[in-house]
Amino acid sequence: MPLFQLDAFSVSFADPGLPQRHRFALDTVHELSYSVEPGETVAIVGESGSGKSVSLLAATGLLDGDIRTRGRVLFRDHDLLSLPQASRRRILGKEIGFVFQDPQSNLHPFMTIGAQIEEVLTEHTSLNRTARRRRVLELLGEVGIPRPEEKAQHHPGHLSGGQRQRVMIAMAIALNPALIIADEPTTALDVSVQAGILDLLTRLQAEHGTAIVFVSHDLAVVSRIADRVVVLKGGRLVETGTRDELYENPREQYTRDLLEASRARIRPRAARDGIRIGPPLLEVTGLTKHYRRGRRTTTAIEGLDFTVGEGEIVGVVGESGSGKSTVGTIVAGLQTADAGSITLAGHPYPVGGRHRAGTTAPHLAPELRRSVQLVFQDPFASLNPRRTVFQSIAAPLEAHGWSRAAVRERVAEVARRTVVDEVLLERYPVALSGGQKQRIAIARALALGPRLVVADEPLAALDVTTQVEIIELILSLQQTLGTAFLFISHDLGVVASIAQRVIVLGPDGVAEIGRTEQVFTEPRSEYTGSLLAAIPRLDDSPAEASR
Amino acid sequence: MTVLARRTSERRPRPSRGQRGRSDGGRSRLRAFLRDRAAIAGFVLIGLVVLGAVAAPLVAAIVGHGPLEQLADEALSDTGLPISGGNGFLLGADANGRDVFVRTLYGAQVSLFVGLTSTTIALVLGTAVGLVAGYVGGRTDTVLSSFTDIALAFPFLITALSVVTLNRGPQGDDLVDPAWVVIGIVALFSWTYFARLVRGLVIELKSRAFIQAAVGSGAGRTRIILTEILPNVLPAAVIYWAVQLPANIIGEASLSFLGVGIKAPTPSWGTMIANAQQTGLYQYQPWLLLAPAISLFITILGFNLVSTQARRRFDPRSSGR
Amino acid sequence: MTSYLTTRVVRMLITVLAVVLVTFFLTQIAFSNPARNLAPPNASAETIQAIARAYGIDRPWPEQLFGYFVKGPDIQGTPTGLLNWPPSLGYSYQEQRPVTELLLEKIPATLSLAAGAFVLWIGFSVLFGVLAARRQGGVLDKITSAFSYTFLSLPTFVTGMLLIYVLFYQLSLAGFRFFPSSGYVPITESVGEWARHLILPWLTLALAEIAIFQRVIRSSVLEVVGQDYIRTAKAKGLPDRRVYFGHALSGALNPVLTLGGIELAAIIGGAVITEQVFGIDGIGRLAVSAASSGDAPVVIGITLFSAMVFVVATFAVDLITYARSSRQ
Amino acid sequence: DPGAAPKAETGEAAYGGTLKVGAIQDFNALDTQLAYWTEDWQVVRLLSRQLVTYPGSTEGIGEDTTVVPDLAESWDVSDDGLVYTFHLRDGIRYSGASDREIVADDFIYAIKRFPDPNNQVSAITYYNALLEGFVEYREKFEAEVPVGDVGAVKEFIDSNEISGLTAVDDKTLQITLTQPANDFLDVLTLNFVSPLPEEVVSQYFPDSLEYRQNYVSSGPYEIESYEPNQSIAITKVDGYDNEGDPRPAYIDRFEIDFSYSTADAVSQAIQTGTVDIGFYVSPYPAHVIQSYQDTQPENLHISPSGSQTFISINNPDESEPLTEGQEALKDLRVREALQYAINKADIVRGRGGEVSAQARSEILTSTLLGYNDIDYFATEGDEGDPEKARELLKEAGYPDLSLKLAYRVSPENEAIFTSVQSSVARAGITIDLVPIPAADYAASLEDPAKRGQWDIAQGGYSPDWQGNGSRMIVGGWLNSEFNPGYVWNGVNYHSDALNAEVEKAFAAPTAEAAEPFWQEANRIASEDVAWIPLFETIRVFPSSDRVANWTWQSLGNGPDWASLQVVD
Ligand SMILES: Nc1ncnc2c1ncn2[C@@H]1O[C@H](COP(=O)(O)OP(=O)(O)OP(=O)(O)O)[C@@H](O)[C@H]1O
Ligand SMILES: Nc1ncnc2c1ncn2[C@@H]1O[C@H](COP(=O)(O)OP(=O)(O)OP(=O)(O)O)[C@@H](O)[C@H]1O
Ligand SMILES: [Mg+2]
Ligand SMILES: [Mg+2]
Repeated sequence: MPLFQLDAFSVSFADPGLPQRHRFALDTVHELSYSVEPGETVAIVGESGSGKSVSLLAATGLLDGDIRTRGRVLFRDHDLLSLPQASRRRILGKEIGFVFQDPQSNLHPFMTIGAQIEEVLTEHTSLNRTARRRRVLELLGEVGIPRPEEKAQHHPGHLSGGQRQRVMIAMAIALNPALIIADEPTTALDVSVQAGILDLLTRLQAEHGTAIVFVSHDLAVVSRIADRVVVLKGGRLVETGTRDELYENPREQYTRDLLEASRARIRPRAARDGIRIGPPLLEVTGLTKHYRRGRRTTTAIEGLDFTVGEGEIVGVVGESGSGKSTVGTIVAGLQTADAGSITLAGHPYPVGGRHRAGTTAPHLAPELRRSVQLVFQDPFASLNPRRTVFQSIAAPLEAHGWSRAAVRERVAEVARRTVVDEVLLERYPVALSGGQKQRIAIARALALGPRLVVADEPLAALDVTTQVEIIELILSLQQTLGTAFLFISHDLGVVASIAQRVIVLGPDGVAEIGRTEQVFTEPRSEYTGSLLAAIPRLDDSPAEASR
Repeated sequence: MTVLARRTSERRPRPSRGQRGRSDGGRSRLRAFLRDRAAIAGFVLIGLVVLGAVAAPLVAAIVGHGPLEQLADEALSDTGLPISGGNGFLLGADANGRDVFVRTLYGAQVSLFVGLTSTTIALVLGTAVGLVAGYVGGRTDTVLSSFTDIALAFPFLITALSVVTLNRGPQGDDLVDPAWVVIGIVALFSWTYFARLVRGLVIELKSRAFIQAAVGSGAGRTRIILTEILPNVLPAAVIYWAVQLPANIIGEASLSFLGVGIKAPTPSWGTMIANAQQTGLYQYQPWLLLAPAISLFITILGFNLVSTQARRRFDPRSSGR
Repeated sequence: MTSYLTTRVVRMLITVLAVVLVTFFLTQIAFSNPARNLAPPNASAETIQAIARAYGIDRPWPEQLFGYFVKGPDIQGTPTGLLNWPPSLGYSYQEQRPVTELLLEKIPATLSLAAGAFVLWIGFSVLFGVLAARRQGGVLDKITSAFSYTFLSLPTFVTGMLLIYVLFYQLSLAGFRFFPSSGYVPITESVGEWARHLILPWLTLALAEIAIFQRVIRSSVLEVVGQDYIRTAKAKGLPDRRVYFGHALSGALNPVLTLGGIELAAIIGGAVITEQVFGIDGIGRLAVSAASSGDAPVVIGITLFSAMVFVVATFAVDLITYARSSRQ
Repeated sequence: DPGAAPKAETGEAAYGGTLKVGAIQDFNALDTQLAYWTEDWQVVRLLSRQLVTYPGSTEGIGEDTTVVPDLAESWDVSDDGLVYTFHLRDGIRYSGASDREIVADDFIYAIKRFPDPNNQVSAITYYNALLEGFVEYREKFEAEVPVGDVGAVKEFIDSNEISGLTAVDDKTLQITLTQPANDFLDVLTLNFVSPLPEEVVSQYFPDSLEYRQNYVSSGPYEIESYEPNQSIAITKVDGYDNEGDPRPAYIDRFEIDFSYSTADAVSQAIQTGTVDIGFYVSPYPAHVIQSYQDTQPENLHISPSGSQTFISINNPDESEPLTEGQEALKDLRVREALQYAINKADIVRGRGGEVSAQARSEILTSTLLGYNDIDYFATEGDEGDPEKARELLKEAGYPDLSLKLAYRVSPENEAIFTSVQSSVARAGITIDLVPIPAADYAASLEDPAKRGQWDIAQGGYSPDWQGNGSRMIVGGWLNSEFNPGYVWNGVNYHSDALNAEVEKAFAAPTAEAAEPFWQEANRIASEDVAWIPLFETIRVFPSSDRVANWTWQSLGNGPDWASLQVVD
């Protein structure tokens, strides 16, 4: 008998614009059926918005709001949908554990992690206080948190992302559940951290025989852990099969597309070599930046030297906190360096000194301002939600005093270049997909015709298919406009596929700078090597990963 | 492992209901908003109140009672008790033989005028201060925030009581219309809330990427405040406006209760309520209290319904709640 | 932290000082002839002048300002000036007593009023705010929002009057005499009587505040309820009570605290009217009589007092928020 | 008078019990030298005795006019009417902060305190005009004693004498006047001349909190506890012997609760039996009176009071008028026009109808000597005659008169004066209302700097005593010799003819002889519209079932607490 089974399960959301009786018009999950055997790992994959999260949350009753569900959700022999709340509560947390995507937002910010784990024990067991405490420490140790006694007293804010996710896992396994539902548990994490978490999950599974439902849009990650894979699209089941069947002989076109996109993303491109790289455009020497907060000083970057040639794409990689964004914002003129010298096409940047009120941005010469622009990581935050796409793209032009007619023309031009459909121009960001937003952010950056664009993790928030679109766009801009990019990413695969040169920032300063092929094939620093080893690949097998 | 996680708290917000796949989110939201039953009810209520205020002279002409006219013969018993209906007095009369219905309608003019004007002044002033303090930061922020703190620290009614005396010229005339004094005082004591709210929002917004993008593109400070930040704080400020409005209408009433509000015999809901309370006549003629109180209730309800629904529909920050 | 504390304290002092200064000048302009109040009724113009001269009320403002902040003339045996020890807030023209003494005498009543109302107000707001948020659009939500609109549209003096009318007058006529309509009994005299006399005023003050606060808590809990960590709590199989009153509430506390601080200070303002309606002899009642009779020293003294309450309340809130945020 | 039917007839225990009183405010003054409000007098009468007094009357306030012995057992008056010799009773003692015997010097000390700059006794005007040596004494006092120094006051009083006052011995007090006064005994009924033990009261500022807390009583009651603005408990002096005291002092204890906020709140408390009577409530709400009349008339007590509410006129005699309104008001026709324009019937109705007020156009009220009972500006049903007013204004050349009317802020006054405002509008007169906070009111009207701020103003009086009390109104407020040059109580009036009549009335040997002169003075002032009388107040008091033997007194212009009884 399967442990967990969806049987023709459908979810619809209410459309508030519709009359009360017919409001459940937004069918999100359609007649979904699959099952999970005890001890098995089933991966649910699909592009963003395909219903991965909604189906699982609705099935376990964790999706609140105006929804309607149909079909059956069986856990052992209980139908979770018709079970009274109280009995369902006895299953949640005890028999089914959850690990969600973003450990930062999924832990209560004002409770110590010890208390948050202990709560599960208090609720579902009759252990006394000391026994519970002991078990909490045991759990923390089990998931690999160093110095459990001390960390149990910490609030989530004081832990690293990886540690937080380990806390989530500790909570999920506290009562040795039969099933763990993990909704993109590693998407928010660094490659190296991601590897650690995946190892932990597989190890626990091996030890306790837990079944896992593992949601991800990253086929590479999935390939490392799944026994079986369920592919979703638009809320419908596309196909399902064992890992090997699916990866080697995908039956459906959609699955093939997904796999292709995953490969394409990190495949070095032939075209790259054809690029002609001009003389140095950006010259940076001895770049140093410290952040002062109260009495504490953080050194974000120290003594960095590099150049970016005309029309060149230079990748910046490195773990979180290594100073990637700091370099980006300084080059984009949003803050000043403390020391060093930076010139762009001969124009020097101010170093140190005063800022414009209200920002940390220095006064830059207007021609310098026009020459460099920035594209941010999160397309959701980088567009003003209250301005239309047209207004957003036009804003820099207006700021530089362009006439109305000229603005109109220029916006149309960059929209064309960035493949932004004209009908989108009058929309507000809320009505756009992530990929569209990122393209618009790029369009805005291009509006003034910059010679250098700093792109700070422009892909991190996008799903695989969309990532490919944006990569294509950047490459085509490089080719047609000769725009240079400083491309910041923690995703080495992507950088490998588009950058001519790579800057690797290690934990204690610059690890190495070099041509892409050289860095990726014969890394000179140990740190680069360790980064490379952590990248999940589509053809990793679960067996290899867990040993 | 020394690696810290990136902060991704809002990386992929779940889209709000019904917005994906629509050709134009904004307009369809507006349409849905205009179809929303609660919002419609709110508009109807506000419409009623405005209609009442506008139609007051007309009603006065029809029933033949002016708002200040004392019709003791028709409306008071020999022992001075007002009728509570009849004789052409829809809602009866007050202790001076004035038509409560007509006065309530005229009261709408004064109350709405005082309430709307003072709250709007407070909104404008507070938003301006909040924008500048929040965006410019540093010493400017310290100064403006201290200023806000100082204004907040004044006990409203007590200071108001002393301020009102200032409005008497050497000839005993009011230097300015007392309604404006009330408006001024109420505005003076409510702009601070807007300033605090807006400042907080601005500080939060300031670090957002789209502001950084605007800075990076070379936009000036004023431009950023006006075109990038203001549109984002205005909705919240306007919603707060609807919350503050009844409080301000009641502020006027409280001043009247203490004898320093709108000058007698001009009717305002506040003075009418205060008067009903002070004479105790409401026990005999309930409309004295009910008419202005219900009007106020309707007004508040109207504005609140519209503003909460508007927020539900239009504020991208709220997930439709 | 210590430097944060010192700047905070300095700012608090500046705020209070500025408030006192403004009020000082305000009363200087607004109250033209304070000596008239010091003089007995029917005193002649000469006497009034003599009084003004004796107490320095006719001096130019810089001198009076100095007198207020540093050291002024003794008035009927009372030293004046803040630099005296203990600091003297001056002498009340109307009550013919030292202001400090007057304030100290009235503060317990006002504090009792404010504290009790605060407890009721926070208690009920939290209870109903959270419950309303839990079942948004449900029956309780509808009832509480109707309640909110009602009390938002009723000034406190009307609420007070209606409470008296129903709970005192009608009940008493019906032979049930539990609620007194007015008066104040010090807690030192009898705790029971103290509470019994304050129930209606507490309710009056609290109802208006609950009307606002319940909504604030509701919406800020709603904001939090959408947060992922609430889903986590549910996923742990916790009962609703724990989810809402434990996790959601503590997450929603920041805006609640901020507004709570401001409102707690504003309660002094609310007390003006409540004390007036219920004849509680506290700061508020004193304030009204002082302001309407031009008793400048008392007006300044009370303004100073409430400004201090304000800065201390907001400071406390800031400290709590700071402590909470430093844990994040 | 239905209210006067006392329940004492049922023969219930007359003595003992506690009377609970609900008050809207604390006393304005409790010091016998400063108390000058009718309500204060109701209580001061319990706590102090005078040489002579009125006994109270169950008939009505105006009936309480017979002077009877109080602390003085008897008195002689010299033939020229200038020297009064009072013989004090035996066994009279203070209670409260002193319990020594009361002696003649204590009266002299009281009068010697009158000019204390910290004190300023209102009654000083009577003594200025009548008491030998008082003017000199007062002037010296004012010149030598600074404000705010109790020590200096005591020193001056101890070392200066008033020639008209002599303590012949402990039990004999002699008072010498500068001119005969047929109302001197009436003047002495006022609490200003109550005995005070210097050794106690000289330590405190007059009427200060300490004074009140160390109150020395010469009456049947003493203060047991006092919390300012909250409550006071007044109890009968232990073993008090009211032999020879016209105050029967039936009740053992009075508890006054000052914490009520409105007349309505007090009414509710009376109706529910929480308190027995109200205090500082004027008037009771119309619906309360109506409901008492309908359901329990026996608990409603009604008496004409002789008090009047009027509109005074700011037409300064000496200085130039500051406004056009003040200029216009110099014209008699304009003042008459106002008389005709106002609809007094409406005002009366707004006060609760005929039971609470009566429209008047005469300066003196019905309880005073000199009342003519003539309606000088009679109109149909007292509703006014706007046509006539219009004509008068046209004649006078002020067809669009515009006036500023100052009044003391209160809901009752607002009702009266918006009614005035709306009724004179019928005659084309525009009135701007100038509401002035209560505590500032008297000072504002008297402030020369603010004289341009009002043309007409709310005014009112309650006779200090009834009957022969016209001296205060016609002889005091309107007599320009008595009240020279400045606005007093908002009144400013000058008429030689009136001054002459007043002179004659003062000179008359007895009240009866003075009556025609008061009548004439009253006619002159009324016809000349010295002020615009609106109505005479009828006092209406509801009480709880427990109150019996309702008795009126002239001095307190209300119930005589010392004669009330409680039955349970
Ligand atoms: N509250 C809601 N109201 C209406 N539609 C919703 C709501 N929440 C989610 N949806 C819709 O349901 C669909 C599925 O969303 P879901 O979150 O399950 O996607 P997902 O596959 O988990 O994507 P991701 O990889 O981005 O997490 C989306 O199209 C989304 O727009
Ligand atoms: N405004 C700031 N104030 C103080 N410290 C800061 C600030 N911004 C960044 N830092 C610190 O500087 C260091 C470098 O940060 P930076 O944002 O450049 O890293 P990053 O490589 O971009 O990391 P991520 O991959 O997480 O984006 C980090 O230790 C960070 O904590
Ligand atoms: Mg998801
Ligand atoms: Mg970064």
